[in-house]
Amino acid sequence: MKLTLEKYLSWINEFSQKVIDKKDYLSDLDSKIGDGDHGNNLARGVTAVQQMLTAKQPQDLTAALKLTAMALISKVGGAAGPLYGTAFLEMAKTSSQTTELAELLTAATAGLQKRGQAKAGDKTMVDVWLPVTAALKNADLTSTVIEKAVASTKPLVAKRGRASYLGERSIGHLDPGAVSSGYLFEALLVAEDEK
Amino acid sequence: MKLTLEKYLSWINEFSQKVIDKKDYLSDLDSKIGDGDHGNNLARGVTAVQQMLTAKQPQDLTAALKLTAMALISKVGGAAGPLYGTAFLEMAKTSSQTTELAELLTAATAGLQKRGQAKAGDKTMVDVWLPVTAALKNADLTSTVIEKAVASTKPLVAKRGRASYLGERSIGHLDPGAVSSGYLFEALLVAEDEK
Amino acid sequence: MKYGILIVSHVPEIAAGVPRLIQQVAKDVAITSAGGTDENEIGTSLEKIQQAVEQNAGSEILAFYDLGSARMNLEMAAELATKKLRIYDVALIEGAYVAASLLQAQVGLPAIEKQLAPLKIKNQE
Amino acid sequence: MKYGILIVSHVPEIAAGVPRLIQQVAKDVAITSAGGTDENEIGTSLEKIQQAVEQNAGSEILAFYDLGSARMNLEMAAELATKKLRIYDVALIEGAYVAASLLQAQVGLPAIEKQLAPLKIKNQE
Ligand SMILES: Nc1ncnc2c1ncn2[C@@H]1O[C@H](COP(=O)(O)OP(=O)(O)O)[C@@H](O)[C@H]1O
Ligand SMILES: Nc1ncnc2c1ncn2[C@@H]1O[C@H](COP(=O)(O)OP(=O)(O)O)[C@@H](O)[C@H]1O
Ligand SMILES: [Mg+2]
Ligand SMILES: [Mg+2]
Ligand SMILES: [Mg+2]
Ligand SMILES: [Mg+2]
Repeated sequence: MKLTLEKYLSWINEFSQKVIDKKDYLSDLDSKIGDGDHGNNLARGVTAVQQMLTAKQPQDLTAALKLTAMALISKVGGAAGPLYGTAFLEMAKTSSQTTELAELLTAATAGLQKRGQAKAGDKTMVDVWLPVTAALKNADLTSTVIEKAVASTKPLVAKRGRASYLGERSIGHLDPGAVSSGYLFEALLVAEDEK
Repeated sequence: MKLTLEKYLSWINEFSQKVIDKKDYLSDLDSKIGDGDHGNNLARGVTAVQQMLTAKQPQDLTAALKLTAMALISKVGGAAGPLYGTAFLEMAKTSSQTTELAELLTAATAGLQKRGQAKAGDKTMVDVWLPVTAALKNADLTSTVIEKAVASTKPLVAKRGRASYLGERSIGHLDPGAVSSGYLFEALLVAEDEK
Repeated sequence: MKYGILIVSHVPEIAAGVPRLIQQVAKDVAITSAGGTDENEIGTSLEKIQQAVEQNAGSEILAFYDLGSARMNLEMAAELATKKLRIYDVALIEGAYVAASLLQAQVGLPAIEKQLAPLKIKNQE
Repeated sequence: MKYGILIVSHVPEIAAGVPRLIQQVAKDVAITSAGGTDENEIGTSLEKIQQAVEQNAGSEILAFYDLGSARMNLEMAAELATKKLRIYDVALIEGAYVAASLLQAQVGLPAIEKQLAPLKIKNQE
C-alpha cells in the first residue's frame, strides 16, 4: 500500500480523535505502571499536530509527516514525544524516496528502537510497531494482528521506561504506549477503508 | 590534666575568638578543596555557642559541653556541625564520669570517627584529633604537636568529605577542618597557660 | 502507613523538587523533605530534618540524601528520633524514585532494598 | 571555556537546585539547566534543553539527566545542536557534582570520565 497525503491526513485525524477520546483511559493505564500522564501527553501532542496541519496546510506527504513529528516532539513532554516524534520523522525522511507504507514503517520502527533502545518483549510500544510493520510487509495487517500485539504486552516484565522500575510488578498491565500505538494502527485501517 | 568549668569556658572562648578572626582564611582553604564555607559555618557555630553559654550560664562542665554541642549541631550547617557537635557531646557524656582531659578527648575522637567514618590519613580533622589525643595521654601536648598534625594533612589525598571528590587534586592543600581543629587545641594550650 | 520516604538535600529547591517527581508515581506514599540550612543557605539543618521526620506519616522512614554531611545530620536525627530511620547510600533522585514506585506497588522492604543495591554509590570504604 | 555542564530534569525545581549545589564548588564552570515541560509540568522540553545548550558558555557540553525520557530529548537536542553533547548515564546529582568539581580543578575529560564510571546507574542493557 502506498501512502498519499490525503490518506495520511485522514489517518492522523482519525488517530488524533481516538487519542482525545481515550485520553483518560491511556493516563489510567499509565498510572498503573508509570506516572499517569500518557493520555494527557499524547492528547496535547495530537492537538498540536492538528493545529500545525491546519495552520501550515502541507502540500505533500513529506511535509505533513515532518510537521506531525515536530508537533509531537515539541508538545508531548514525556517519553512518547521523542519516540512518536522520531518515528514520524523517520517516515518523513523515507517518504522522499518511497511512499510504500511498509517501508515507511520499517524506517519508523528502526528510529523508535534507536531512540529508546527497546527490543521486542521489553513491554513498550515497540511490541506493537514491530509486528504491525511485519504484517504490513506481508500485506496482511488486520485488527486482529494489532489487538494481539497490544495484548501481548500484558504478561511481560517491563525492561524500558518508567514501568521498568517496577520489575515483576509491571506484569498483568497493558503498556500504555502499546495501547496508543494500537490506536494509531487501527486508525490506519480505518483510513484505508475510506479509500 | 583535669578540665574544670572555668578552664573550659576560657578554652571555648579563646577558640571562638580565633575562629571568628580566621573565618575568611578557613573559608578560603575550604574553597580550594570544598565549597568554601568552613569559616562561615564554624563562625556561625561559635557565635551560637557564645550566645547559649551567656544565656544559659551553665553551672557545671557537663552542662557547658552539652550546650556547646547543641549550638554547633544546630547552627553550623556543614559537615563540621555534626562532627564538632558529636565530639563535644561525647565529651559531655564522659564528663559525668571523669574530667580527665585525655579521657574526654578519647571519647570525642571516637565519636568523631564514628560519625564521619574517617581513619587516620584520610585528610580530615581526625588527623589532628588523633595525635592530639595521643599526646595528651602522654601529657606532652605542645604547639609543635598540633602544628605538625595540621601540616600533615597537606600532602594527603582526601578520602572523606567533599575534598574526596577531587582525588589526587586534593594533594597540596591543608584540610580546613584540620586547621580549625588546630585552632581548637592551640586555644586549649592558651587556656591551660592562664591557670 | 508503615513506610515513609524522606529526602534530605543541601539545597531547598532539590528538597522541593524530588518529592514532586516521586509523588507522581507514588500517590499514596508519605514523602517529606528537608533542604538547606535554617537560613535556606546550602547545607543541612538537623532541625529541618527532625521536622520532616515527625511530619512524615510513615512510622518507619526510608531516608535518601545528597552529600555526606547530610548523612551525618540524618544519623544524628536517627539517634534522636523515636521512629526508625533507614539511611540509604544510593543515588538520591534515582534511589528515591525506585523506593517510591515500589512502595506504591506495595512491594516489601527486602525486595525494595534488593532493587536499591545497584544504586549504592556513596559512603564506600 | 571548553566544557560546560547541562542538567536536565523532569522537575523545574530540581533543574534550579542542582546548579546551585554544584556551582558552589565550581565557580568558574558554565552550568545551565532545563527542567519540566513548556508549561512547567513534570516532563522535559526539547526547546528548553536546546536553549540551555545554547546559553551554556561551554563549547562542549557534559549532560546529566534524571529519567530515561529526558535522555531521549537530550539525544534529539544533541542531533540538532552544533555543539558536541556528551550524555552521561550516571546518578544525576552525584555525577554532576563530581564533574563540576573536577572541571573546576582543571582535571581533563578522560580522568573525569574515569571518576564518573562507578556512578553509572542508568540505561544498562
Ligand atoms: N525506552 C523506551 N523505548 C520504547 N518505548 C518506550 C521507552 N520508554 C517509554 N516508552 C513508551 O512510552 C510510554 C510512556 O509514555 P509517556 O507516559 O508519554 O512517557 P513518560 O514515561 O515520560 O511519562 C510507555 O508506555 C512505553 O510504551
Ligand atoms: N567524613 C568526615 N570525617 C571527618 N571529617 C570530615 C568528614 N567530612 C568532612 N570532614 C571535615 O569537615 C571539614 C569541612 O567542613 P565544612 O566545610 O563545615 O563542611 P561541608 O563540607 O559540609 O561544607 C573538612 O575539612 C574535614 O576536616
Ligand atoms: Mg507517563
Ligand atoms: Mg511523564
Ligand atoms: Mg565546606
Ligand atoms: Mg558546606
